[in-house]
Amino acid sequence: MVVDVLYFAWLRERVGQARERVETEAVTVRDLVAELAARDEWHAAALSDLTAVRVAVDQELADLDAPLAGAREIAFFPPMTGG
Amino acid sequence: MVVDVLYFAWLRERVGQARERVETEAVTVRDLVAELAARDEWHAAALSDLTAVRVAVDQELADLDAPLAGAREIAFFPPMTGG
Amino acid sequence: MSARVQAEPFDVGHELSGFGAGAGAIVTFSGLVRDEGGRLLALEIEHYPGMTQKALDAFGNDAAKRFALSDWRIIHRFGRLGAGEQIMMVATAARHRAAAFDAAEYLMDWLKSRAPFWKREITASGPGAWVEARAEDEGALDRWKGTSCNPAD
Amino acid sequence: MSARVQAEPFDVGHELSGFGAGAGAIVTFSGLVRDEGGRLLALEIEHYPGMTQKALDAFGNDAAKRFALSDWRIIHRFGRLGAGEQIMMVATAARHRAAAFDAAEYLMDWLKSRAPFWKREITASGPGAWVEARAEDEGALDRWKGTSCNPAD
Repeated sequence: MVVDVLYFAWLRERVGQARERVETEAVTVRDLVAELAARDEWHAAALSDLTAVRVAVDQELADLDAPLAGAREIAFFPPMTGG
Repeated sequence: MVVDVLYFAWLRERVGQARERVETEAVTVRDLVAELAARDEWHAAALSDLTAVRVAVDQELADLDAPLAGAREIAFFPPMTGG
Repeated sequence: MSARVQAEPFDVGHELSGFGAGAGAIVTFSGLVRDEGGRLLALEIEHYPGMTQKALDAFGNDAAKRFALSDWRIIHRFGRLGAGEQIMMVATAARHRAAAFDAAEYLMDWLKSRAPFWKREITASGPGAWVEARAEDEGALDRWKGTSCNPAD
Repeated sequence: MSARVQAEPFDVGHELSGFGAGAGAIVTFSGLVRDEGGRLLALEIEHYPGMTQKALDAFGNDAAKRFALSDWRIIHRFGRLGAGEQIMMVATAARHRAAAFDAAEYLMDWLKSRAPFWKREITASGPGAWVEARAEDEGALDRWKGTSCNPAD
């Protein structure tokens, strides 16, 4: 399947882009992270410490074991600092 | 000594006046209450339930056993309902 | 860093202009006259003029010290206030939100139980009952015993 | 009963005009950019446009139900905000003060830890560090577990 992957804040900077379209057979978010980290050193650096990474699947907060079936947009970002 | 005694809210209404000047030898607030309650039925009614009466001595909240030595102004009122 | 007692209305936006410069967190509380389903036309608020200003100044300065506030304001009205009108406001400014929230709640607990104001209901048939103190309000201050500046923020 | 995400400044007084009609208690919280002793010129706030509005609407509606609010408002800015500028505000209106205070604090705990905003410091030498989430903010939501409408008040 094809999903849009979005990056925010320092994840965006480390990956070097804000958004990319990805062809994947990943079953969970964690599988997708492994595929992305294997792409190049920038992705690997951005996704090296998953305790510092938060995830949204189709614009809802999700955890690493969330299934990707049917998902269109996966976003990775640091812990939020709103307010 | 001579003190000004003030009444607020329903205590003022029951006593029938907002302020009176009183000659007293009371040592504590409680003594003064007893003297006032003995004056007439209006004072007696206003001061009959002391759990519903709060006191300020010289414009500071005080309790019934507070000493009156040197005091100039004693106020009696119901529990406060500000805010 | 000021308290006011007045009959006139006030405007929260105007009061907040320039308030708390340099702070990271500002909390305001406004209390309004509820119409209680149409039963209540107004509240008549009585106070103890000689005592009120001093008490409010003391409450505010106490809260400022306890919660390390950079600014605070208390405004409380008296007289006849129609349904929907503002009765009072407090505003607190601090570095972080926990102190600003705690200080505003502390000031409200004080005002509800220790500030010399009394409210009476005005209905269609005229002046009615004096509003009774709520047991929760009388006891609300107890929760602050032993606390001073709250470092959790 | 509305949330807005915007780059433009807002005016608390204007936002409160007509807000919470019929309520007895209104609480507002405003967050401002601290200059950190002159070190900070501005904050640059990034957000996740597709998600932010939905998340804020959901937070507000959840708080309204949980605390029986009669009105609520959330405004959060993004972009470059200079020292002293307002970043965001929440306002809550309820019958009594405990619900209004609790709801405002609940919304702030949500916003600090679950709303998709990220802050970066801008200093004299340009864009600096991304502001790190504070452990207290990440954990602050835990205190609401199991609570719903607070009947005390």
